[in-house]
Amino acid sequence: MRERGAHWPPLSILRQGSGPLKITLKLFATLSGYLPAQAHKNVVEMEIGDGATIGAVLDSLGVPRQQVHLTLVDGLFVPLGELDARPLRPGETLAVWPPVAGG
Amino acid sequence: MHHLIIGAGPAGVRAAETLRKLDGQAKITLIDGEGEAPYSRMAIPYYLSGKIDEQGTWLHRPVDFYAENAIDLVPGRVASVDAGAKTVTLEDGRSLAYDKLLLASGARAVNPPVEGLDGDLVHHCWTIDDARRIAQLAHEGARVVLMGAGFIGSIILESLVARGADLTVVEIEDRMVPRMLDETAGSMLKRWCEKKGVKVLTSTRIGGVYEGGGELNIALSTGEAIKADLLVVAAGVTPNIECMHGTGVESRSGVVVNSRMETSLPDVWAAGDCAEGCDFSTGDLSTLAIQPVAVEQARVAAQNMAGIATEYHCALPMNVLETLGLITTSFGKHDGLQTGERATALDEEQWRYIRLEFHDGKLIGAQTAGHVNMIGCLRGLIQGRMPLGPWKDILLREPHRVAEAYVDLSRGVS
Amino acid sequence: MAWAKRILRVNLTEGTCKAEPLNMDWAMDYLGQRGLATKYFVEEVDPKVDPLSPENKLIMTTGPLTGTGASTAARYSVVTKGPLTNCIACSNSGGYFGAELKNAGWDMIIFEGKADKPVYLVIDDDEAELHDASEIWGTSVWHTDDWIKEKHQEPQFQIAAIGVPGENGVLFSAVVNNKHRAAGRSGVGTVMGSKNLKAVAVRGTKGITVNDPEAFEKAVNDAKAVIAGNAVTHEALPTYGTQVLTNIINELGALPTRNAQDVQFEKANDISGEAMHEPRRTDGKPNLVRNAGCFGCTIACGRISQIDPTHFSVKDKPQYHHASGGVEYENAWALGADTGVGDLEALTYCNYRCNEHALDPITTGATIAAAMELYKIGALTDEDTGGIKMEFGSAEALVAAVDAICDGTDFGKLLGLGSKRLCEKFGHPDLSMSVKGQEFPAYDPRGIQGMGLTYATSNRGACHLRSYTVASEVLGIPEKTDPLVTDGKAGLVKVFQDLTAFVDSSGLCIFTTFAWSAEDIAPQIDAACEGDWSVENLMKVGERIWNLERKFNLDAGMTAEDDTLPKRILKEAAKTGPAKGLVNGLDKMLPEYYELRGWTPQGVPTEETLSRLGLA
Amino acid sequence: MDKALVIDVGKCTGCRQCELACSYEHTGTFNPARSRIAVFDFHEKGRFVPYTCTQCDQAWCQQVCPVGAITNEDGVKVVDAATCVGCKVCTIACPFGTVNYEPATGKVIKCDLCGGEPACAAACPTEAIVFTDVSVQGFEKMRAWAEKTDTAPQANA
Repeated sequence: MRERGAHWPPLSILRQGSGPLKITLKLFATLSGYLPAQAHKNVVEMEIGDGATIGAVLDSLGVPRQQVHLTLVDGLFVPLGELDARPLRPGETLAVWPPVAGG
Repeated sequence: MHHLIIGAGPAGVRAAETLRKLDGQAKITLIDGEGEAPYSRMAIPYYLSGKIDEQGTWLHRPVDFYAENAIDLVPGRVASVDAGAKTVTLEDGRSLAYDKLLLASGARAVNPPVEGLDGDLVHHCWTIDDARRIAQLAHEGARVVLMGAGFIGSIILESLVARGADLTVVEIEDRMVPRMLDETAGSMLKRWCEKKGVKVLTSTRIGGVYEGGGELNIALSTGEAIKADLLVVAAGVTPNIECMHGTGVESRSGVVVNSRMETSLPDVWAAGDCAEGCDFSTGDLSTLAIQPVAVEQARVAAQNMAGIATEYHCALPMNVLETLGLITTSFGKHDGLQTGERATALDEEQWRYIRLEFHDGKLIGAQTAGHVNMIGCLRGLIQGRMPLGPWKDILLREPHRVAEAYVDLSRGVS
Repeated sequence: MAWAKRILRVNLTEGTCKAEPLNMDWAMDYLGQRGLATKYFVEEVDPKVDPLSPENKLIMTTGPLTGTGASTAARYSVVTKGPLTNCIACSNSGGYFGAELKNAGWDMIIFEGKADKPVYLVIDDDEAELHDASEIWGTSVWHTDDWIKEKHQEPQFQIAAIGVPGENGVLFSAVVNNKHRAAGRSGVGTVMGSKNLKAVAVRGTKGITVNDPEAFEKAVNDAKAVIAGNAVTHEALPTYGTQVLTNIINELGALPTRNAQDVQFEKANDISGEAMHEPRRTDGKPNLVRNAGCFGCTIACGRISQIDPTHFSVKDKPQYHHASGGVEYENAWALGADTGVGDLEALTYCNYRCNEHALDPITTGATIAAAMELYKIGALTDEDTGGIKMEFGSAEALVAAVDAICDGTDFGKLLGLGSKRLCEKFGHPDLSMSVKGQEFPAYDPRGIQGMGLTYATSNRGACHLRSYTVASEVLGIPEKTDPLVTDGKAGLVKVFQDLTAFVDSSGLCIFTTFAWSAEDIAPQIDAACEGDWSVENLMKVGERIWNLERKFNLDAGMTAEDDTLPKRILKEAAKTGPAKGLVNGLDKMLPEYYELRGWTPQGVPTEETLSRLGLA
Repeated sequence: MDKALVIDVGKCTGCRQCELACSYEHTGTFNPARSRIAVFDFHEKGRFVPYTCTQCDQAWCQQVCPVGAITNEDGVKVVDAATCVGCKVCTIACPFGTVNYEPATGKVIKCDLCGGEPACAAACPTEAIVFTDVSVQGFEKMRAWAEKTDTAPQANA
């Protein structure tokens, strides 16, 4: 588990690569409090630096990693171990949940 | 400072105990008219039924409670009081001076005007000594007649049955416990007793009692006569206030007290069965002769005697009674007001009954049979004068939800 | 110990109630509740029985842990032959009823025959008596609950009842206890209605003991600590309930939408667990009032909601303005996504009505969804619907349709058949999203492949609660598997089925398994009950129960051909999301599953399997 | 009494673990019917209210007991079952209804705080019931409710 401070401030990471790109970010359940103010109902469209990883995006919003449990990119599962290796591509949707269950 | 307390029943003892807590130095004297270790009448039925021994009826154990708390227990009966000289004279001629006097002399059982109630086979069931005598006579199979099915009669009824007596109850009124229960509950209790093998004759008067050949012949108003080995008379009690005669104290059936339990005489207080104070249900004066009121009045009187001005906001009549396993209670104005509203729910098969009396959106009285759960809430609702709000309509339909109403009104945040 | 060791046999035809000792030999093989009641059932009832005939029986049953201090030990089940499925039915419920029944000293009640007029059963500890229900026949569960308490002056009664649909033969009637907890599926309430049995009221004060109190206390406290230390059971479920799944499953492309024509619902977030917390625009209050626990539950996932009093569904109906059970994930999906309705308040109203009248909200919603598709293609007309415009997405149509079922209108009676019989009647059997007559729940098997096998092989018709592979395929519990592949799912389904069968037989809630492994559960059962209740034995008990249920269904006339899925799931690919282009690969999973089960390729347990499990 | 049971109604989920723990502690069986704490379910308000004795200062139960079976031990009112004769006077005197008669034993029962480690608080999964310092605000609030129904003789001094 990383300390949040290791990536703080995260702007340098967001700006790496060739330029900004747009993704859709969805944070659900107790994570919704980490969404930027312009978010509407758990969803926000945001610009990130080219090559920014899932981990970097979450860090930039201050989402505690220990609360990140289920991560989907366009509905496909991304294992926790790959969050810092998986760069987001333009137009992708990143959806993240804390530990949850259902019935 | 000398606090003198006449009477060593629950009221007297509670007062003495309260005074001692408030004043470590004062002299406290408790005059015990029965010459027994102070005991509780409430416990007599359990002594009679064999559930406890005599010690189990004592008000405080261990025995050295009084010595430890420097409360002088003086055996003797008070003959007279001189409120001017501030002295009390005992029947044996001794005289005791006091600074402050509490009359907690209680009440005694009375006989109705019936011939033959002075024999050896006829006893009250009021004192521990009465109980001892009854215990000797009410053996397995003994034919016992109980005169009166009031509160006391109904509470000792169980003990007599527990002793194996063949019991007949004779009651003048048309139902059992007429002052506490209505027609429905009182009749239910009668049927209950009959189901348990007790003969209950209501609307019946004992005309005369005749002893002969070691047994009693008891003539009934119905024309019948029954034979018995023992007659227990439980026909009511009267306050013990004779010792106050000549003092000029204001009295009716008991010695009249105000909200601080003061009598009309300076430095004389009264509490318990001998006191006649404000009745919560009627606002009038009355003697309630019940344990909870006696001890509460005693505590208030003691606080005032110790100089802590304390008010008692009227006594709430309330009773609980277990008769052969059927538990009945009554609270407050259990027969209601003409201008009020009433809810009843009766389940004959389950031996359960509840009746609530409302006035002005509040509960003013209640009686129950067969209910034990959270029954004290009835007191809380009545004496707390809690506005019932929407619960009144619910309780009018479903009176058995009274505990729920109480919890919602007192703890629920609506 | 733990078991009351006593059952109550109620012969409704004769009007008699008799106590008998529990068969402890069977208890050692089947534990309790689901397993043990099924054993009694198959021993006593002809598998070919007409579910709605007096010859069918209905068993209300607790588990050995029910009513003890173990977390979630609230459960009871209703076991019978289901009229919706013609299979063995076992529906499980929480609330306070089961624990009260156990505390009255009963492991189960076996109802047999049929009363000649409506009755309800009252149990007061040892005493059990049938009473005339003519005054409450034709009234709702809610009214029945109030009426019985008032009639008997007993606010402490715990009551399980059916509503009007159950009396009238609506095939998916539930048994509802405590006004909002349901033994929901397969039409168990319809069987109750067919027996003229309106309700069971129970008061228990006897006390429940366990075999080894010291060991039990330790096992229970250890297990409670696991729940308290688990983020799912300690935070997510109490806060969002099962409803937290709506957005997840939608993102995954596995939220069946508009009768499973689509796999994603554009208004999913409007009906989600998150939405239930949002202050409403009208009155500034959220839909959700609070979370609630069943008896002994230290998770408390239950939803208590209050409908916006200005909402069209309740505007003129103050009787629905109070708080009551809110939507859970399955209900929100069935009444919402599956009908295309994104109006949370409308769903909550429909959920209230399902509770009020004891309807299975999954089948209710899915049947309405099927009716909407029939309406869309013109197979169902305004004449059939009594003028209700059954359009996907119409909250008004949804509300009117649910009301129609509750009120028993002509259209309500049609819907009361369930989607399979409805779609057959109108000539489009493939539009029913059901297996063995029972509608599948809120996971589309194209997006979560393992659930396809779960539905196809479930012994009570399509159901998620027979092997909840979602836990693994989506949530990573106990380990993450890929929802889009079929590999390994046969084994996963078998393990989940066996595990669930024994948990359902214990008195515990299956939701504990989000935190508990079998190793957390076994010591609690082992300490409470005499006998050997190791993980190994419990898994074998689970397998035995599964095969017993299977055998009953085969004897009832079911074949391997019934282990299938709706054509849409097998032939029409998902249009969007990660599963886009995929159908369910049941044909790849089923043969492997049969083999792992020790069944023939025709899905019949081999002699060897049966004898290994003591079922020969 | 330094510590008391402080009940936060808003946190109660109605799971009744407190009743289970209380009955188990006092009777050795799981039996909510014999619990000294009861959870009231106000379903239509979406509210659960755990309810038990607040160990009130007035101690009505103790005052009226005719045989001294109820004692005050550091503020905790405790029933001595051996002394109790089952007369039930305390059950009508307690205006909170938190002393109850048990026909099964012929004695009255009430909360005794389990001798200083209340089982209900230990079992509560949501901290709706905590055993804590009396200075905590919640307790004062609870006491205030209790005093609304206070029928005590009022001391003026």
